[in-house]
Amino acid sequence: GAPALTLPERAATGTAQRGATLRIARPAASAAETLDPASSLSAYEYLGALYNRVVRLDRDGETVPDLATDWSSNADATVWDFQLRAGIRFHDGRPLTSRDVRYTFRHILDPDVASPQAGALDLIDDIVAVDETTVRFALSTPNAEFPSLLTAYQCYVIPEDSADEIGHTGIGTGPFILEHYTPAGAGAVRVNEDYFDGRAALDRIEFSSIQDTSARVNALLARQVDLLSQTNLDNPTARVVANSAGTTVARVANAQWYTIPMLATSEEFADPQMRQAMKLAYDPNAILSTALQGTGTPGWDNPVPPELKAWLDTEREYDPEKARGILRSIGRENFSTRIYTSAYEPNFTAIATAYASQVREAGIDLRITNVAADSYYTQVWMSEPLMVSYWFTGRPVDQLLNQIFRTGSSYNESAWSNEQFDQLLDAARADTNDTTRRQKYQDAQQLIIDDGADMTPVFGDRLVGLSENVVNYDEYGFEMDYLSLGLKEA
Amino acid sequence: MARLIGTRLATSVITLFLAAFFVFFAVQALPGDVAQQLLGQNATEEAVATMREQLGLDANVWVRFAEWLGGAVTGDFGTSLVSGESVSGTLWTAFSHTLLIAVPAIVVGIGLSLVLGVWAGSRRGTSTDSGISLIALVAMSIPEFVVATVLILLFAIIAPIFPAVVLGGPDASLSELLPAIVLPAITLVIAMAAYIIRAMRSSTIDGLATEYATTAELKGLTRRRVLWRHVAPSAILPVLPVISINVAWLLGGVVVVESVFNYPGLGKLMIDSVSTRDLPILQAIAVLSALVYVTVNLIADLLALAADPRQRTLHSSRRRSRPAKEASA
Amino acid sequence: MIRLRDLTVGTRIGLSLVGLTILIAILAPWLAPYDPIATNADNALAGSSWSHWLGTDQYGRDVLSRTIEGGRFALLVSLLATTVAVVVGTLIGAIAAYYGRWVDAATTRVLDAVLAVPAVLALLLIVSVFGNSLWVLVLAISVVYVPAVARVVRGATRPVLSTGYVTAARARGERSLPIIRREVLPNILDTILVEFAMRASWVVLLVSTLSFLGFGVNPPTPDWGLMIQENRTALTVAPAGTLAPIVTLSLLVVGLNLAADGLGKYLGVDRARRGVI
Amino acid sequence: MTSSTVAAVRGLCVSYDAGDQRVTVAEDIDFELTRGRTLGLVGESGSGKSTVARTLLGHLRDGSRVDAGTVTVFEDDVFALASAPLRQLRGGTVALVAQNAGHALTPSMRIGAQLRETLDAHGLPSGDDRLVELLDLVRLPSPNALIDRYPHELSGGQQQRVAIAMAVATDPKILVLDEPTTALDVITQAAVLALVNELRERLGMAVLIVSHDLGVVSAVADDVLVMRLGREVEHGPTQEVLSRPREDYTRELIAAAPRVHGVDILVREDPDADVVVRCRDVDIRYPRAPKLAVSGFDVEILRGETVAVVGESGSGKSTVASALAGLADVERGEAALWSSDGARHDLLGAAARRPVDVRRSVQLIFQNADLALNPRRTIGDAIARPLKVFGRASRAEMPAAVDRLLTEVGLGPEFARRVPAQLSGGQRQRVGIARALAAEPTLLIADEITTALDVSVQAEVLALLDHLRANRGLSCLFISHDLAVVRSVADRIVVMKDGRIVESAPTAVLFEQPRHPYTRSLLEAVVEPGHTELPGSDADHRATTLDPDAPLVDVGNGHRVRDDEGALTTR
Ligand SMILES: Nc1ncnc2c1ncn2[C@@H]1O[C@H](COP(=O)(O)OP(=O)(O)OP(=O)(O)O)[C@@H](O)[C@H]1O
Ligand SMILES: Nc1ncnc2c1ncn2[C@@H]1O[C@H](COP(=O)(O)OP(=O)(O)OP(=O)(O)O)[C@@H](O)[C@H]1O
Ligand SMILES: [Mg+2]
Ligand SMILES: [Mg+2]
Repeated sequence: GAPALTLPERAATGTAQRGATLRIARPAASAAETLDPASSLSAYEYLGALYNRVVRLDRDGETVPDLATDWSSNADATVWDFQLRAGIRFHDGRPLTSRDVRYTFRHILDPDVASPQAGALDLIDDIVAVDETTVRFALSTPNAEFPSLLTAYQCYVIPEDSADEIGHTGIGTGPFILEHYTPAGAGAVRVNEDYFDGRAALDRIEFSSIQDTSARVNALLARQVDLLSQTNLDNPTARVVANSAGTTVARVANAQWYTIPMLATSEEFADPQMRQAMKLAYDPNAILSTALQGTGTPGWDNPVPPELKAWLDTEREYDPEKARGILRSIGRENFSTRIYTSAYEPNFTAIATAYASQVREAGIDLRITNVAADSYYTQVWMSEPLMVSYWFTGRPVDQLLNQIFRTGSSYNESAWSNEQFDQLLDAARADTNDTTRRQKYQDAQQLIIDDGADMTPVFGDRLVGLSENVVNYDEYGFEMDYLSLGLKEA
Repeated sequence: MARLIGTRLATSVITLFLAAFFVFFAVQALPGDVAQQLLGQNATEEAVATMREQLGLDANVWVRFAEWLGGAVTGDFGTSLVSGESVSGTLWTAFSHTLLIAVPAIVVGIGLSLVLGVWAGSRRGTSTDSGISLIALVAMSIPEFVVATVLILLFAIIAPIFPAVVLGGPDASLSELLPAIVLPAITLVIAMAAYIIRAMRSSTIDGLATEYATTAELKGLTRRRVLWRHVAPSAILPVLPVISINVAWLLGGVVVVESVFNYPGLGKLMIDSVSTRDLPILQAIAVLSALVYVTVNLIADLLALAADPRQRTLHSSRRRSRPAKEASA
Repeated sequence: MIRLRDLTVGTRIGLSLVGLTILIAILAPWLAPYDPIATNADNALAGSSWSHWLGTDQYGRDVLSRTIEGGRFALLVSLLATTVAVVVGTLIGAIAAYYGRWVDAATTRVLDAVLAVPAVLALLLIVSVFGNSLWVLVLAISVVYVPAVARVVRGATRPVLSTGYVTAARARGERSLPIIRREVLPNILDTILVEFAMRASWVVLLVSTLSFLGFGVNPPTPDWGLMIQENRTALTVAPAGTLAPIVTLSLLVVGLNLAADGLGKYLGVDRARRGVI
Repeated sequence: MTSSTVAAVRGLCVSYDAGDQRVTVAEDIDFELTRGRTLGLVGESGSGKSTVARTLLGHLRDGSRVDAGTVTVFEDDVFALASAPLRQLRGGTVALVAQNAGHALTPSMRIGAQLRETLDAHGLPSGDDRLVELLDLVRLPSPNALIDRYPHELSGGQQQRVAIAMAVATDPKILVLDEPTTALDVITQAAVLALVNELRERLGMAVLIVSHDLGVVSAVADDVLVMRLGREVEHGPTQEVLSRPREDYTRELIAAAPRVHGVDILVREDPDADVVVRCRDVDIRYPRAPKLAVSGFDVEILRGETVAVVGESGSGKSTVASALAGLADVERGEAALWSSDGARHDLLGAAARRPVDVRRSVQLIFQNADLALNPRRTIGDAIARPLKVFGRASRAEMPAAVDRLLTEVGLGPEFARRVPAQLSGGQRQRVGIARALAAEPTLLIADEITTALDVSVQAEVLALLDHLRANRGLSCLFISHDLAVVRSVADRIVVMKDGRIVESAPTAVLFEQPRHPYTRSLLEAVVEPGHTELPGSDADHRATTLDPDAPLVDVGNGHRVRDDEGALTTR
């Protein structure tokens, strides 16, 4: 009989004890990691504790206020004004002004910084500090979804002229103040008593970096830490953690968006029919149950997660026989190739394994090839025809589609190019009417499902290991809820 | 005698130089452009060229070797490609951490295994002997990662006596490291003891079978005195290389153990640097390990000189060849 | 020929363990009750039952089948790598010893320098750069072990070179290679055999360590080291997934060690004295 | 058992486990040891002498056991003793001097410490003065300095004396000497034996001396027990047994023992024979060695002649042999070989660079038969190899040629398929000879070919060699450290010391009129059966200092002597 993987849906809630210290273990990005949010090597876990963004996403993918209270645009959505909250101070006591915001985005757009968000924001023509609390963005093309682009975690606001030292000072406006920090080492933050949104429940958070997944889990089981951040536990581990005394597992629903990009420029997958066969041949439900033991949602090759308002609710057909027929008709019967995977993320191999065993029914033979985690995204990604990849969900729909599916985008991992799709996105951006704009985004999703080169088998819940003492753990929109996170009252 | 030590020192230096040479050129021969690696796929050609220049990659390879070697001799291995920090600093921290687990492991491991080995050898054929031999056999047949995993399960999770991992990373304090060295050190002791026990056992058996051991016994000496005074000093000679190989292996970075325990030592630095292709660090680790290897061998040679009066006068040192464990992990 | 009944019990147990493992590895496709890579979501992490004697792993794959097939890769790599290392090492060692003087001195220095570079570092680097294909692994491991083998062989060759039969061959004016082949090799064959068995046991451990560190075989290939790595966190929930590969791996290594010990004793002393070729 | 009987062995049977069967080492051995008297235990190697001797200390090798009989020392059954009294007996009442002192002293301990612990173990005073006294007793020079030396810093004879000092340190009642002189040269041997006799008289001990050498036993033992295959062959007063042996085996032993005195010296001078090999002023140095291994070596070997080279260990005998065979480089000098057609070939180059014919013409037979044959190849293989290399037989003729050679050296064709391990030492040596003969050489170099053999086997091999020399007209360079061995085979003898020739003469001349003091002391030190007197030589006082520049002077009759210490003037 199937063992029930009884994982609690959500972490315990309750009153947090005051004055507590929480210990978080995290995987370090690299020895070169930094606290500069704009960098591609930022120490992600610290950012939400130390900084704020102008606007952020809420649980439903909607843009909501953070440092800005209000925002508005002109009629064709080419000029956007953001009104900042008054009286906010950085940790070093300096007041937050529109100049800091201007500086932050200039910093992101600085080519020397090579920020991953620079591409998404390169439509910004000019940034003006209108007055102390108003900042204005002038865009080169209309974009009705512009505020959502500012929710990325690279867009945390840093003080003016701090670029040189921000990497280790971590001075922001956030609920916690940096105590000390070593790249790829230990660090700690203490509570910001003057936080504008109220004092956080915890007094202090200690971070330690543990690269090896099992070592991280062992640290939790041995009660050396209270929470494993950013770690998606694989299922057996999650079971062990859930069943061990003192530890439990929390889920962040659909946090991991798994993809199987088929390189559209490759000989194997240049043919749309071929790609269609690869999709028809597998059942996302089977992947969900085999690889993730049901902890997630089937994707049906639509990259937009169900949480987003713009989600297109449709289920493409699953028919291995039809897939086999297509393969036969294009002379690709008994198609065989490698599918690459890596220990980079604990579920990659499971998904590759499950996918390969699914498509066998259509006569497709996939040889799973494991590649060292470190070279996976430098040597395999965007160069091998077939692999497993993933993204975090929690980006706004416009950014999601533009960043990952638009022709020529540097994150377009399948190198798919569809003119009609690109035009649809442009049209959506220019459309200030919410309803019709959403329709355009849904049309774009249908295009991806029909012609796209990226398969989205599943959205996986992120399984987070934590101590039973942790209360009010929650995470969405690239940020842990650091305000209410706490330890149970003794 | 002094000349003998002089020759040994000279050969050690040659070995070290050759090792450095190999390491440098092997790393140069790796496919792929370091500059390209660092900048990623989307880097422009000019950027790569600038980077190459910054790294000095466009200079003649021999010139670079000479410069690198010159730096290495003075303890300067350049800066890490990843963190931008001085390699020597990083290396020294990691090495001192490794020493923290290695030295107790070496002291306890060698002492314990020599005693067990002599004990088993002197009671050849008894149940004591079979017991010790069996344990040694099993210990050398179980991979370290299994031992480490089981130790963590038993002594960190089920009975939380010792920490399972080190949280502090490279700048962990001594007070955090001290309790954390116990389990890794035990793992290392188990991994290395088996070979020394076996070597010492068979060497003791050989020693007991010598004419001089029989003669000593027939002089009316107690068995204990025969064993420790007559047999053990010579019996340890063939075991010295086994010990030195194990010690070198242990100090050269115990990759598996350190990665399981998240222990911020040389082994972990090595595996992290392999992942990030941090070549200056890797080169420095290789040279440091070679230095350790050479030093340990030198010490073993000198100890052999001390333990065997014959070697002090006979210039043709008789090479003993019965290595037990050469870098098996 | 080696006569079985002359071997000690330990040696016989060792040889049987090794033989059995090899046999099982060869016959694995016929022995394994299930396809070792077939997943079954509905039956993941199951305990032992009549249909799955050792239970299943996280993907619902049969642990018994995976354990049965799990030695194939490690054995194949070990066999090939050990053979290459021993053959090449023997040649280098014998030639260095034969020519002596500066050839020997130079070879020894170079071998020592190679030995001084940590083996794991070399291996990890090679594998991370050139991938983990069978031949890369085999060559990498051989490179690491050649110096060690060469040193042992050199040590074993030197006393042989001072014997009368080698002197006689030299006095007859025979060339170096025929002397090494006809007179030296047969007499260090015992050393080489024991060396082989010993190296093989280390290579098995090394291969599984590499798999454990994620540098070895690719999933979903069943492999003991990889199985331990994959299943060890579930040790408390489904112990068989971890224990089965640990036990089989250790038995193989114990077997190789016993065989090496026994053969060493047998070949070193008894074989020559009994006059059995 | 009389009152002076200190130990008695009665019906002793000892056996050991070999696989599933028991092998008997000693069977029904009986003897007594009497105070002040010496019993000699003789017999060939492996006959069980050591085993029996060591039972007096209650010691058996691992795996052995006493099947029957008793060993009593002063009324105590030694095998029934508890461990404390047994330790008292060992080293206290009965002391052992082991076979090879070089191996019996612990290498990692200083001489003084080893002596001291023996005294300590038996509760005797162990001050430095006592140690010095003991070393003095065995007449070791500068005992004060010796205390701090390690065993390897002593010569073989000195080591043997230390071992004896250690044994007598506790004033034991019984002294067991297991082949105390086997590893020593004749001169040292004589000195050690004299010392044993003297100590026995002074300390009033009962002595058991084990030896395979009848000469040794004859010189020191009052009674003798001859053993063979673990059994007693003959037992009685030495005089009687040696002069009127009752058993054939004893007679054989006596006959085979090499002698210096009283046997005929063969004289077969054929001055017209052509020279086969001539060496002039040859210097040989090993690579990087500071000192010459051989200097100014001169020799001339005629066709059909046997020239012996004699000298103590390290005197350079083997070096000469290797140089002639092309295995060691000659630094200076001339050496030439004349083949039967009268052509002259240089004998200076390395073997690999010599013409095939020269390589074929010079053949070596090796000292240690164990190492001379490749243990992994059959006898047939070993003999066929030179046949093939030198093209002496085609592939088809090979088996027949091998059979013929085997028969010629007295082995049957059936040996061709055996491996060396299945042969006895004497048989192996014959194979070595057959292998050398296969090349059809002109010159045979025999390097200590009989050293490792028992006397009786030794005699057979020597006879074979002589037979072949006569039949095939072979010239032979015969190397030995034992003058007695060469007496019956050599036409001429060259005596070497420290790499130089000290005397060279026709055999008869050398034995009858030795001129050089070294040669003379060698001759005097020889012990042989029937001579119950010990030679009056003392190893420590014969250290003849050789003058490196002294010339080799021809005194006529082909007798040449090095002019050392007035060797030529004092007669
Ligand atoms: N426990 C044992 N195990 C194996 N062989 C044994 C054992 N005890 C005695 N032997 C054998 O018994 C024989 C007699 O040995 P022993 O040493 O007494 O002979 P020996 O007359 O002293 O010979 P040698 O002159 O060579 O010293 C030898 O062949 C020896 O190998
Ligand atoms: N291969 C070698 N290298 C250096 N020196 C050597 C070598 N072989 C022998 N010698 C030295 O040359 C000298 C003569 O040695 P050689 O072997 O010729 O003596 P030997 O008379 O044959 O002695 P033995 O009776 O012990 O065989 C000795 O001092 C020895 O140490
Ligand atoms: Mg003996
Ligand atoms: Mg010699």
